[in-house]
Amino acid sequence: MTNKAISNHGLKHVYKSSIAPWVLPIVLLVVWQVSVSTGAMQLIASPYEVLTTAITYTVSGEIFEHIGVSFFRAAVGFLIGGGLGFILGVLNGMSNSSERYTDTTIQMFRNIPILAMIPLVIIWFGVGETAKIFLVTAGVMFPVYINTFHGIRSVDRGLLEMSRIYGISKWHLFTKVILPGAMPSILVGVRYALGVMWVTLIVAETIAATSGIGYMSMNAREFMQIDVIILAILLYSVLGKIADTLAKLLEKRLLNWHPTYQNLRNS
Amino acid sequence: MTNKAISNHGLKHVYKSSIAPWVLPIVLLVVWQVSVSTGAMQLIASPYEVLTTAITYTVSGEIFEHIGVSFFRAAVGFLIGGGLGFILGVLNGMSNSSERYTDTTIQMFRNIPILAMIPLVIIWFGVGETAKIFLVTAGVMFPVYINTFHGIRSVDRGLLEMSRIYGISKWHLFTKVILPGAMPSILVGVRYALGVMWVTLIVAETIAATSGIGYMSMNAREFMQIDVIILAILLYSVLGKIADTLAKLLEKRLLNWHPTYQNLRNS
Amino acid sequence: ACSHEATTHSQEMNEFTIGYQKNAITLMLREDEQFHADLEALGYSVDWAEFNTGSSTLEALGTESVDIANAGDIPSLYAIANNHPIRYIASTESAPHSQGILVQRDTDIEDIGDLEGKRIAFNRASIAHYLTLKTLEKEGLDLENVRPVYLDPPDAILAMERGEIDAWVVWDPYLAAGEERGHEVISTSEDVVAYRSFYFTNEAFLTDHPEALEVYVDAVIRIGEEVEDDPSIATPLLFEETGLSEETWHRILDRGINIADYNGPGVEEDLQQQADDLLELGFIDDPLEMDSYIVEGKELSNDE
Amino acid sequence: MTNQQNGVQLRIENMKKKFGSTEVIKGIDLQVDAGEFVAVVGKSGCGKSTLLRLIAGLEEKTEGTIYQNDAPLSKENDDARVMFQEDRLLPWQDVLTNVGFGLQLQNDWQTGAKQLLQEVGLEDHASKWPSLLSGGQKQRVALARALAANPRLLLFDEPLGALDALTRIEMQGLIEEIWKRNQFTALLVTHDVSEAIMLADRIIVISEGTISYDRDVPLPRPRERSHPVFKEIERELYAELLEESHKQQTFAMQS
Amino acid sequence: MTNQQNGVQLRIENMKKKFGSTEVIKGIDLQVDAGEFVAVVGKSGCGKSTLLRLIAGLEEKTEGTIYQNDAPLSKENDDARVMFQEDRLLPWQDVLTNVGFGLQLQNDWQTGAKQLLQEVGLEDHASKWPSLLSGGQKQRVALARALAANPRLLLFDEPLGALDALTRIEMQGLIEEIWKRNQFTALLVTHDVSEAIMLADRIIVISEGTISYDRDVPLPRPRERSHPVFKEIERELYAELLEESHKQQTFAMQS
Ligand SMILES: Nc1ncnc2c1ncn2[C@@H]1O[C@H](COP(=O)(O)OP(=O)(O)OP(=O)(O)O)[C@@H](O)[C@H]1O
Ligand SMILES: Nc1ncnc2c1ncn2[C@@H]1O[C@H](COP(=O)(O)OP(=O)(O)OP(=O)(O)O)[C@@H](O)[C@H]1O
Ligand SMILES: [Mg+2]
Ligand SMILES: [Mg+2]
Repeated sequence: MTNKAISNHGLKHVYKSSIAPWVLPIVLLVVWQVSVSTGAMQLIASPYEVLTTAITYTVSGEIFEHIGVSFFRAAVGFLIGGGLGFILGVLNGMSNSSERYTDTTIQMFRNIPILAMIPLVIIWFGVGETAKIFLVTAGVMFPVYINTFHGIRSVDRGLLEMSRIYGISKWHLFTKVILPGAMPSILVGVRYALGVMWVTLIVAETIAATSGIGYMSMNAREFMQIDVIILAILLYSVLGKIADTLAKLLEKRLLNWHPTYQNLRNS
Repeated sequence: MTNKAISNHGLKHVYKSSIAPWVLPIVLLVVWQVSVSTGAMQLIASPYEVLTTAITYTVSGEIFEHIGVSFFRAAVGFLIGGGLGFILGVLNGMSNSSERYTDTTIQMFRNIPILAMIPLVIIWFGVGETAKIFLVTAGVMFPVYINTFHGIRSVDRGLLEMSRIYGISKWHLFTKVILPGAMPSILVGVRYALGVMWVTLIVAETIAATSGIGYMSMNAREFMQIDVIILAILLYSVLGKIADTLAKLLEKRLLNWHPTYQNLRNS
Repeated sequence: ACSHEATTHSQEMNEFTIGYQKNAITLMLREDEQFHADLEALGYSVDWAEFNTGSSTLEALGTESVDIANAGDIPSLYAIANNHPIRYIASTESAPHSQGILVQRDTDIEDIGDLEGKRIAFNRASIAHYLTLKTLEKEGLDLENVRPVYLDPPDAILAMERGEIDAWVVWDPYLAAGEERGHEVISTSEDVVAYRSFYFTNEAFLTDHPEALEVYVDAVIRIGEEVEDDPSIATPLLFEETGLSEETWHRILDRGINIADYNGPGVEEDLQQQADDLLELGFIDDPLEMDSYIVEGKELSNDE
Repeated sequence: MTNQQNGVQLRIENMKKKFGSTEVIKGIDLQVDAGEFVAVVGKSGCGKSTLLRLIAGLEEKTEGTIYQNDAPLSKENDDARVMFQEDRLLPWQDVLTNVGFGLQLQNDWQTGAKQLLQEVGLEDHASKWPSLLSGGQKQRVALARALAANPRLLLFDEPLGALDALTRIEMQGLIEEIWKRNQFTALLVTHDVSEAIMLADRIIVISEGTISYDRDVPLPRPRERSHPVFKEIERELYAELLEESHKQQTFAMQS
Repeated sequence: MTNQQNGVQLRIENMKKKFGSTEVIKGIDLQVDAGEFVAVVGKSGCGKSTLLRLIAGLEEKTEGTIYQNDAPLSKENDDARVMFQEDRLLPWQDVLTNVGFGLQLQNDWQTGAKQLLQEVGLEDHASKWPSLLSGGQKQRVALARALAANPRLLLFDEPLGALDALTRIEMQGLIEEIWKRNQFTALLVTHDVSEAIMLADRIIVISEGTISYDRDVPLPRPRERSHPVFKEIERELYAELLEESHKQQTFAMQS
C-alpha cells in the first residue's frame, strides 16, 4: 500500500465514523431553513432565529442554569430508578418465586402513565423536588427492570449448569456469570432509560418548577414562544446524543469480550 | 405417587401460577382501603369509592367508550410505530452504512419528549386523530427500534458465517436466521412498547380529545375527581397486565425453541 | 400547516371545527339544537374539539386546526405576539369576582400586604399571573417580595390541601371549588385588571366564512342570556361534565358574566392596556396594536 | 491439591429416564467403588451423556435411585464435577478465570489455575478470551478446569475428542496422574476404545439404554498399548460394539 | 445431486496470517487438484482451522494469494462449503431445516434433506430442535448439511470427532461415497491418522505454521486398514508428528 492509499483509507475512515452520521441532521437543518424562508412552513421559527435565541440564552447563562437543574434531577432520578430497576430485575431474574410474587404487580405499575399519576404524586410527595425525582425514578425504573430481567433469564443455561456443578459461590455466580451474561441486555435498558429520563423529566418539570429544560419548554409553550420550544427540543436531542454516545462507550468497555463489539472495533 | 399427592401437586401448581401473582396487588388494595378508612391517607378515594365510580361508569357504558376509543388509537399507533421501528431496526441492524447515516439522527429524535413536541405536532398535523396517532407512533417506534437493532446485532456470528458460506438467499438469511435469532430481544421491545403506547396516548389525549382513557383521566384531573383519576390508573394497569400477558404468550409461541422458555414450561 | 382535515373539509363540505374549554356557554352551545339547525340551513356542520388551557386552544386556532375558539385575554396576547393570525369576534363584560386570591382556611393572612414572604401559587403566563403582579403592584410589592410557586390549577388545589402553599391566585371554577373547601378569598380582580372571556376565529375563517361566525356569535349571545336568566338550565350539564356540585356552579354562574356581545368600545381599550402591561413586564418583546385584531360587531355582518 | 478426601462410592439401582415418551435409559444397575476409574463406551445417542447428567443430578430421573456412599441422591450432586461434552467456557472471562472455576475462585486460585493451565500446555493463553482459542485449546481449558476441581467424583464426557493423537496421549497421562494422586472416583465417556483401556479399571458398554457389557481391565499401570491383554480387550470391545450394532439394525428393520 | 459441476483446483502461494502480533500461518504453499481429497493433520492449535477459514474466505489473509481455478480469490468463496469444527446448527430451526441449509432451502429441499438425514441415521429426529440432540447426533446433522450442499469445494473441520468408532466408520464410508459420486475437491482436517489414510488421496501435516510433510496415499479404494502400505503410512505419520512435537518442545525450551 502506498502512503497515499493509506491516507485515503484514513480519510475514508474519518468520513465514515465522524461525518456520515451528521449528513442527515444537516440535510434536515437545510430543509427546515429553506421551507421557513420560502414560507412553505409557517409559524415555525427558522434555524437562524433559533440560533439567535440560543445565543441570547447562552450569553445570559440562563441555558446553563436550566441544563444544570435538569441534569441534577435527571441524574438523581436515574441513579435511584436505575438502581431499583436493576435490583428488581436481578431478584426476579434469579428467583422464580420472587418473580411470581412481584412481576405481575410491576407490569401493572409499569403501564401507568406518569401524567396520570401526577395528582397522586402531589398528594404523597408534594410539589417539591421529591415529587420530581420520584417521577424520573418511576420512569427510569421499568426499562432497566425489563431488560435486566430478560438479560438474566437469557443467560446460557449450559453455563449456569456448569457454574452450579462447580459449586461456585452465589456471589461469584452473580458477578462472574450472570451479570456479565446479562450485560448486553442491561445496557440496552440503560440506553433506553437515558432517553426516558428526559422524557419524564419534562412532565415532572410542569409541577412547580422555576428552572430546568422541561420548565423552559413548557413555559415557552404557555407564552407561545416557538423559537424557545424548538431550542428546548434541540437541547433534548443533543443531550440524547451525548447520553447515547456515553452508553456506547460503556458498551465497548464492558462487552469487549463480545465478538459483535470486537468486530465493530476492527472494521 | 398416590392420587392425593397428585392433586396436591396440582393445587400447588394452580397456586403458583394463578394465585401467587395476585397476592401483592391484593395486599396493596387492603392497605389502601385501611389507610383511607383510618384517615391515614387523606384526599385519596378509597377502593370502595373507586369501585362505586367504576360501576357507575360501567353501567352507563361510558367506560367502554373511553376504552374503545383509546384502544383504537393505541392499536393504530402501535402498528405504525412498531412497524417503522422494526423496519429501521432491521435496516440498521443489517447494514452498517444505513446505521452510519441514520442511527445518530434516530437517537437524537428518540430523546425528544412527546410533550415538548406537541406544539410542532399541532402545527403539522392539527388537533385531530392524525396528531394523536402520530404521537403514539413516535412513542412506540423507539423501543422497538432499539431492541430490534440490538437483537439483530447480537445474533451469533458463527451462525451468520455458516449461513453466508452455505449461500443462503438474503430472504432466507433474514427469515430463518436473523429474525428468529433477534426475536427474544424484539419481543422485549414489543413488551416495552405496549406500555409506552398507553403512556404516550395520555399525552396525545390532552389534545382536543373528548373521549379516551387519557381524556377521562386528564378531565378528572382538571376537576379534582380523585376517584375517576384512580379508576383511570387502575384501568391502565389492567390494560398493561393484559398486554403483558399477550406478550408472554407470544414469547412462548415464538420462542418455543429456546431452552429458557422450554424450562419455564416444564417447571 | 393549513392543510388540516377540518379546514379542507370546510371548503368542500362546509364542515368546521370549534375548539372550546368547558364552561356553561360552550357546553350548552354544543348541545344546542337551534344553533346546529341554523348552521345547517347555511350548509355547515360542526366538529368539536375540547382543550384544557387557553394557550393550547389558541395554538390550535392559530394553526388553523380549529376555526373558532373561546379563551381568556392574556393567552390571546401571547398568541398575537407570536404571530398567530387570530381575531377577536365577541366578548363578555369584565367579571371581576370570577377570579381572585385564595388563602389557606386557618391562616392569619388577611390582606395583600400579609402575603409578603409567603408562597403564592399561580399558573405562569396566565391571567392569574397578571393578576398577581398587578395586585402586588397596588400594594407596592412585586414577585421579589413573595415566593411564587408555578402550578397548574389542578396541581395547585392539591398543594393547597397539603398546606404546601399559603395563597393561590385562580379563576372560576377553581376559585369556587377552593372556597367550597373552606379557603378564603382575600381579594378579587375588581379594580385591578379586566377579566373578560373572548370568542375568537382566525384570519382565514373570518375571510371565508363570516356568515358562520355570525350564527355562532348570535347563539353565544342567546345562550348567555338564557343562562343569566336561569342558571339552573346549565348546572346539571356542568355537574355531569365536571363532577363539581350544582350549588358550586350556581355560585359561579351567579357571580360570573354570562352575557356575551359583539365587541364594543371598552374591549380594545382593555386589551391594549393589557398588551402594554405585558410589554412593560417583559413578557412580550414588541408593542402590539390591538385594533387590527378586533372585529367590531357590525364589521362581521357587513362583510357579507 | 492434597489428598484429603477420597472418591465416593456409587450405587445405581434400576434407573430409568424418559424424555417425553422416548425412554433413553431403560433400567441401569451399576456399582462403582470409591476411587474406581470406569470408562463408558457406546454408540452415539445411546445415553452416555444422559447417564452422567443423572449421576451429577442435572437431570431428573424418571425412576430408580442413585446411592452415593449409601445415601440416596436427591437434587444436585455436590461431590461431583463434570467436564461437559461441550466446552462451556464463559466467553466473558479470560482463560485463567475459566480454569479458576474449578477452584471455585477461592483462596489462592490463580496459582492453582496457572499450574493446570501449564499442564495442559496453554500457559501462554491465560489472559485470552476463550473465543480466540482453537477447538482443541478450548477443550483443554475445560479439562484443566475439571482437573483443578479435585472433587470426590469426576465425570468426563468425551474430554479429549477434539485433540490430536499426541496431545491426546499427553492429556491421558495427565488425567491418570491426577487421578492417582487424588484418588477420586472417575467416570469417563469416550469413543476411543484404546483410551478406555489405557485409563480405566473397568469398562462398560451402554446399548439400547442398558449395560450390555461390563469388564475389568486387569492391566498394571503405566499401561502399554502393545501388551497382549490390551490387544485382547480391544478386540473384545470392538466385537461387542459391532454385535450390538448389528442387533440394533436387525431390530430396526424388523420393527 | 447429480454431477454437473467439478471440483475446483486450488493454488495457495506464500500465505501468511497473523492474529494481532502472533503469526499463526507462516507461509504456506499448496496446490490441490480438482477433485482431489486432501487430509490435513497437525497438533491442536497449529492453524488447521485457520487454513480452512482462509480458503473459505472467512478470514482475511495477512499476506499471499489463493488462486481458485487460476483466479485469485477475494472475499468470500462462493464455491466452498464448510463443515465447521463446532456444529453451528440453528437452534430455532428443526433438524430437517438445518440440513436444508445445505440445499439453500431451494426447490425440493425437503426430499434431499430427508435423504441425507437418513444416511446419517437420524431420520427419526427430523422434527426435533437441535438442542435436544446428543453431541454426536448434532455433529451428524452438521455433516448431513455439508454433504447435502454438493459444492465444488468442501472443507471438513474434524467432521467425526464426536462419534463412536463404528458410527465413525459408517460416516467415513458416506463421505467417501458422496465424494466419489460428486467429485468435489475436499480438504479434511482430522486428528485420526487412520481416518486420514482411509479417505485422502494425499496427506499434509501442518507444523509451526508451515507444511512439514506432504505425501500421496497410493492405495486403491475401498481401502483396507490391514494393507501393509496403510500401516506404513500410519507409522510414518506418527513418526512425523512425534518428531515435530519434539522439535517444538526443544524450541520452546530454548526460547
Ligand atoms: N481470532 C483469533 N484471534 C487470536 N488468535 C486466534 C484467533 N483464532 C485462532 N487463534 C489462534 O491461532 C492458533 C491456531 O488456531 P486454529 O483454530 O487454526 O487451530 P487448529 O489447528 O484448528 O487447532 P484445533 O485442532 O485445536 O482446532 C491458535 O493458537 C489460536 O489460539
Ligand atoms: N432434553 C432432551 N430431550 C429429548 N431428547 C433428548 C434430550 N437429551 C437427550 N435426548 C436424546 O436422548 C438420547 C441420548 O442422548 P445422550 O446425549 O445421552 O447421548 P450420548 O450417548 O451422549 O451420545 P453422543 O455420544 O452422541 O454424545 C439421544 O437420542 C438424544 O436425542
Ligand atoms: Mg454425549
Ligand atoms: Mg480447529
